[in-house]
Amino acid sequence: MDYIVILIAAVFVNNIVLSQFLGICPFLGVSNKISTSVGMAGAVMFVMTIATTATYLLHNYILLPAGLDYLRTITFILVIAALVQMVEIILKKVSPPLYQALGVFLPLITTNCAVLGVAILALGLENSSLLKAVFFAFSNSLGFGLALIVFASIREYLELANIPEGMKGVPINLLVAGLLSLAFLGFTGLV
Amino acid sequence: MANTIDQKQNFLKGIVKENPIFVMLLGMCPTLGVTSSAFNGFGMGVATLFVLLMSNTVVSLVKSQIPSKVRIPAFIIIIASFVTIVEMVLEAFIPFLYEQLGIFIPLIVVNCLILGRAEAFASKNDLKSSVLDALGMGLGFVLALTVLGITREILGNGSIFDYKFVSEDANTFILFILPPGAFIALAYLSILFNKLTAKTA
Amino acid sequence: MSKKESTFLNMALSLIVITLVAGFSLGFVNNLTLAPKAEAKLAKKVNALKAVLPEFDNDLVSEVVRIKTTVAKDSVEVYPAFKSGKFVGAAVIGASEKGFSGLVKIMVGFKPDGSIQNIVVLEQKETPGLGTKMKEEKFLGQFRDKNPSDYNLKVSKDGGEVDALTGATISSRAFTEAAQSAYDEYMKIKDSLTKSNN
Amino acid sequence: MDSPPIVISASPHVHSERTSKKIMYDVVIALVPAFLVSLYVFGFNALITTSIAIISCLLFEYLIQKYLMKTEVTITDGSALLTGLLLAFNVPAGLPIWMIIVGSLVAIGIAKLSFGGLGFNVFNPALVGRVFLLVCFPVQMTLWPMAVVNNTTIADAVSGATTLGIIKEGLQFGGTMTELSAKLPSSVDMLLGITGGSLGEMSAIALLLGGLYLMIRKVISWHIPVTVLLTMAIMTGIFWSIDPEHYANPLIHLLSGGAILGAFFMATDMVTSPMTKKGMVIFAIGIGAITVIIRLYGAYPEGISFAILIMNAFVPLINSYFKPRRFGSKIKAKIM
Amino acid sequence: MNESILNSVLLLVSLGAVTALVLFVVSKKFYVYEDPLIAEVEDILPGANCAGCGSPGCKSFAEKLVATEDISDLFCPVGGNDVMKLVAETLGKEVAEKDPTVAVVRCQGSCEVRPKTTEYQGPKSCAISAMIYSGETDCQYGCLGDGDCVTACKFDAMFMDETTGLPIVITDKCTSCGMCVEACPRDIIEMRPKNKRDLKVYVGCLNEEKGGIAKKACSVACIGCSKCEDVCPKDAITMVNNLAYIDPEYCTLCRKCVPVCPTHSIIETNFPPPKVKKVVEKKVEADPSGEVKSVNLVKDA
Amino acid sequence: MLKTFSKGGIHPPENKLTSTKKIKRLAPPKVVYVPIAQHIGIPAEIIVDRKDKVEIGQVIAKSGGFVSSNIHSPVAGTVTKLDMVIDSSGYKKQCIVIRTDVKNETNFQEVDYPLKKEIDLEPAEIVKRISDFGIVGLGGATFPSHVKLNIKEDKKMDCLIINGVECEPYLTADHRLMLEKGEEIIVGIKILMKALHVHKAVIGIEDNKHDAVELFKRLTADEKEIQVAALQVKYPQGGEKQLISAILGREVPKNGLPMDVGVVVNNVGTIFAIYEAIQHNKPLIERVVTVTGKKLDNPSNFWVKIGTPIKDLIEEVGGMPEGTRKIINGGPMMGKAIKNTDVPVTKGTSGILIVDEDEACRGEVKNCIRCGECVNVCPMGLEPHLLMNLSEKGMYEKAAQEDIMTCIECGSCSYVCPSNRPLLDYIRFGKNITKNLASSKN
Repeated sequence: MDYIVILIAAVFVNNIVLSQFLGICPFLGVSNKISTSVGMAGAVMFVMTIATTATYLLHNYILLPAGLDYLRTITFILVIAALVQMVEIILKKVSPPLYQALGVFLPLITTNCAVLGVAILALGLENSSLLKAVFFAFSNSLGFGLALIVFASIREYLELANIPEGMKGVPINLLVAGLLSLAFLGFTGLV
Repeated sequence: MANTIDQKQNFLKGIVKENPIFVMLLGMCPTLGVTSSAFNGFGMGVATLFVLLMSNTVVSLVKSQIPSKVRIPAFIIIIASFVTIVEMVLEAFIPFLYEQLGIFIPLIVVNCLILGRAEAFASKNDLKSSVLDALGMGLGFVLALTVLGITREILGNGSIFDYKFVSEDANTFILFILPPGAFIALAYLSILFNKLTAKTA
Repeated sequence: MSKKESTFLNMALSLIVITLVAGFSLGFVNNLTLAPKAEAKLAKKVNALKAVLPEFDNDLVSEVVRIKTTVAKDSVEVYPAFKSGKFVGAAVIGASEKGFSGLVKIMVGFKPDGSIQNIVVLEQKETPGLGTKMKEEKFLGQFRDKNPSDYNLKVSKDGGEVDALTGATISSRAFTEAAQSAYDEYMKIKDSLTKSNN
Repeated sequence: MDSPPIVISASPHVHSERTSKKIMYDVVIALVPAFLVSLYVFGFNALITTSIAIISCLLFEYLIQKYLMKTEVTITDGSALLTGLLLAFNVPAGLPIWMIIVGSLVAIGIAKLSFGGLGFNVFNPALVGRVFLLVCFPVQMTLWPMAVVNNTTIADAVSGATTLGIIKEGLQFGGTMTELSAKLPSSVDMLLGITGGSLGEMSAIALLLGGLYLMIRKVISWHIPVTVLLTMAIMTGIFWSIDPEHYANPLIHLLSGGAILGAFFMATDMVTSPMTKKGMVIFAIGIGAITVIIRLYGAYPEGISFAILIMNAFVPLINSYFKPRRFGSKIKAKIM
Repeated sequence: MNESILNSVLLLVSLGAVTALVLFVVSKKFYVYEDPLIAEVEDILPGANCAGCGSPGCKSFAEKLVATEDISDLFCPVGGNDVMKLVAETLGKEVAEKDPTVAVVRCQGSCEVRPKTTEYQGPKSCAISAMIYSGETDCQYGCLGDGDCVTACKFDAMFMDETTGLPIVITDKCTSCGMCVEACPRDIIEMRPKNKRDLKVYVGCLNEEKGGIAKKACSVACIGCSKCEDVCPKDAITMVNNLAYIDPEYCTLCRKCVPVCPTHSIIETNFPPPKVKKVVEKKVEADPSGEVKSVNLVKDA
Repeated sequence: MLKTFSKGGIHPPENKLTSTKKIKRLAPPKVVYVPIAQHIGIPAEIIVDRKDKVEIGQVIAKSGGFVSSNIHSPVAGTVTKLDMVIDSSGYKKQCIVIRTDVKNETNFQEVDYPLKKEIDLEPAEIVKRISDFGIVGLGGATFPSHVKLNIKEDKKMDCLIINGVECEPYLTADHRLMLEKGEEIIVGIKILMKALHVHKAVIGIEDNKHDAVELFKRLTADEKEIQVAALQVKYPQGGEKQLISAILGREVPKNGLPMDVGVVVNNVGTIFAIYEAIQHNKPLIERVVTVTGKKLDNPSNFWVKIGTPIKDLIEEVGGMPEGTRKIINGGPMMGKAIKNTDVPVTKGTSGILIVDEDEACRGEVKNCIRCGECVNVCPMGLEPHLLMNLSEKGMYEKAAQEDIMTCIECGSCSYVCPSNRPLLDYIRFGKNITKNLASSKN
């Protein structure tokens, strides 16, 4: 039951992008096409789950016992950065098309606050366990993916609309995100 | 070498022409996340300004000593160190703000603004320019966050910096201190900003 | 300007130097801020306790009594307060999950006779501008010096005496429920508290 | 040459009688019965609320198009009128006038014109206006005037509760349906509309009548409304059959709140609903399911507005996945 | 030293070392080469992505430049010679200098001189109306007036003159990218050398009909009389299909052809105002519709 | 329930004003203008010169390739010039101008050949003659008929479909032809069946031409191999793919041809022309043209010589009415608006429609309200609103992915659009560009 609650909370109620404001940069950046956003969502899902696993272990088995939890931020970001760079290098070799599609945004995952944010938030779960933390990360990345893909589809649709000159680009995207977030307010109280 | 006009430019561009929020869209997460009140926005802005200033300084100082392959990890460590310092100081001395800003303090690390400036500017320019750049960008960030915070607080809570100017029971547009309001307010503020800068330019 | 070449040695060296410096300075700052951090944390709790209880002189935080109950998820914390060895009241943490957005956690200070000294909201995620108004004096004030035994801790809509927050009946209900649970707990263990220190 | 020159244009050279204006006015006509009922029930308040909403919507559209966007003014196409009318239908009668105006501004300015005007908006403008108001002013937006038959006064609204509100609060604080049933209006009252609720959402019969008119005029197809209601009925039916003490029966769910108004008039908004029949069914299932989930577990007693907005966001995605089958292609197998 | 500080130093250093090692190994194992020159060249290019060079964007043009041995055929019209020189320097290759060119509109068929005989209804786009017929006038060679060229111009260097219904090129803004030439379904826009002070002489008509028919459709049409061909001292003018064409390669801008044209369909731009010469004066009188005025507009803009 | 095609379709008002008007033979005009590009494909090559005397039916321009067709002189007379004349494409095209010899009697003979049922020619000869005699599809597309009959080895044909649908509003040329030349058409069908080696033919007629359905049912009562299919009235049933879907329930694959499902479709007019060519050695020099319009004094159906200027036809029906705003060559759904009445009748001219202000002018274009009506009526299962937007914004690659090339340009989308959007204009434009892009890539 806990897991269902975590899933629903992460995907709908406290959607990481729409109500927690994490990962806004890639959300606005990599969402001009559905296909790219699917790739990005996949990459984030992958990185986020792995990163949280690593950081959770790091935190609970090294930092805490050593009394060094104030180094949380710096160690986490190091681990994540290294991980992302590794993924990038490997992807470039293994799947050039995917690498092309995600282009400059792969390094952005490093500075994707969603990844670090979720890694930190995962530590604060009630009755936390490794499995729970990882599931939490996975659920959040699902939430991220959902928001990203829906947003991308709306942007693709708006490409054909006659958006007023001043609204074009960032403002309209923010507005769509705002209205999306407004709609998601309806899920308040589900968990 | 850079003359004074250039230096002035380094400082000023961050505030208007290349405003990190309205123009360059860097560091959106804290921008949207903590600006439910003017004070929070301001506090976040200052914390970021501090980290930006320090990291730009240090990066500019050590830039020639770092091989390009490990540039980014090195920068990240430098930035993360300063963030951790900010985190600890806030927790110790301004616990109220620490609580309000919550997770967004450690997340200063991943604020694209800071890494972006370190990468794009400080790693290529001398100390003085880097400091000025950091100050300009940081102030631009503070400015944007505060303006957004003020807007949202006025609309959503009927107050500025916690000074309430409407009666207790007045109806305010609560939406603006909720998540959707952040997006919507920023959307229209950025239009306004573009309009204003377009006119002055 | 000259850049160092990216040889493995250079890379490793520069990273090690940086981490070395970073580690040192962070450890240093941590040592500096360790005490103030702990103080700040403590101060928060003490401030809450001070706000809800009459004057006291014992070390409340260390004398906390945890009681397993069925009402809340975790155990309920009760802080008995004494002044010169005399029981002057207790702070009880009450919670309700029925808030608009879930958990509402409050600290209720009771006088020995069971009447409410004061209430402080510890945690809530209610709608800003509506439910959050439970923190304001206008709402909290109506509980002060009321004894739940003769003061019906329910919103007026449900036949109680509490004036609900405008537009946030659900939040108000959760609040009263939390207060009621705190009161129930307090009544249960009140006697043991007064005795324990005698 | 005296007579105007010969016209050259590409084929086709004939055009059907249908115009978008006619479609808009058909919807307006379909809303008339429900409006009459609300006039009967809420009296003068209904008239004021509705006219303020319509006038301010038209006015905002005019002002923004003329002075901010500097484009052609299109207030005569009937869409702003319809937005105003639907907005009014979705708020309590007697809502403070300035709030209605704010709602209209949000609906027209933010939800519609910011996207470029009619046809480009992703979200239903009237619902964005309504949800904005609901989030900002939950007190006023849930202050339902009591249904007083033949009300002709502008007196202060007497607050009543909606069916869903009673159920939600009752169940949350440990009541059972049997206990609550006494407080609920009878189904006949709900059918006729003698109950609390938003201005235009109470009378199931009047709304169904309007919906039927739209279907006959081929403005809407049956897919969305029927699927929404069916999904709701099935889902609530399952819960109810498991535990009738803690879940209201499907009939109550269908007749209460904005279910029928939403299903027939809000969800079917052409601009913000899918193009293909298949897409419509998916869209409608989503609305029905989310509505039920919000009603049963969410913080808000009524969720159809949110449900429609959420599914609005999915429409572009639905449209790109559920394409009409191309003539001469083997059954589907096409994504994006 | 304090233990906590020591711990923190130890942890960070070891973490740093491990990360560096892992990354080093991975980057060696999965190495992919990309020519750094491409990025360098792309930096030099203007980044307008106008496709004037024939490549879909600046990035792909950069790739092409790097890949091609002899780049003298490749040219970035937006950046011009300066950019190409820089590119050549970067790549260590030779580059041919090109005369700067500018777009000219070879039609003077304003509403006044070329009456409309039909009315077009449909999308306001030359390309679309050209698909269904020859245009609202009786000239099937001239400007359609729906402004596809203006829409195509990414540099705001063109606009439609409302009184004449013809497009006008703002020569200072024209980057010679050729988008307008491509956009025009009638091919009435030509890239011609800019010359000194933007002096140009060219035939402002493309009508291949015989004289009478052409003249009936448009009073300033080239009627194919060959008078200009006869006076040209450099044989720069050729007559094909009842239409004169001035080859810029041979034209010396002597302007002998201008006064002899009976329908004033030869346009001269930016020459100093006529020194009270009879013929030119007559031209101004005879043609109030303003092909000279359009030149003034260019200057104003 | 009558058969019809599976997807989409519309019901424009029929306005068949001339369905009871017998086809009148028009006297040859004084001058005929015979364009050399009257068919889809390569224009024919002129083989006569100025001042040449030509006989009626003499080849004056020779087929320029495989997908091309011979052109014959419709009159006996003298070639006066080779000129450029505006044809229905809206552009000036090469024409052979022939002055009719008023003294030559062959020009005025009322040719009513006796019915000839026996088919003497062998299949190969039939195809050859169809090619030689310049027969092209008379339904409007003017696709050279012999090309259609050249079946690739690997395709197995099993059915010939005769298109007697005439789904275009106003037009009645085919309808009248069926009523008046029913028996000849049956012979024509048999000729084609022989040429194609098929043993099944179906005549598809929409149910609004009830008399024609009845007539053909009677005529084919004894014919086992020929059936008559009465079809529901729905536009664009006359489209090949739609007609096959309606009659046989087969869907021609995307980007495929009718022969991919074993079918050849021919229009009744074409069938009649084939009959005359095979049985009476008459090349395609005249055709039935409906001249119609609500404001005309006497809308009629005519036998018209190819090359007759349209103004002659308009004279014949009582002159151009006041307030005419548009002259359409063809029907209102797919016909082309023409610039003036000098435009000559060509092999593809099935009707001339004269309309006034009310019908001619397009309504004001409004924003798309995404009602989905265009998607509903598209017989090809496309999304016209999307295709229009894509080609308007220049996203041709995406448009190609969305199957823009399969559009049959029936105009149903533009017809129903409540916002008067020029859907087909843009789609046609997008198709053009996409085609060019595709060919430039190859």
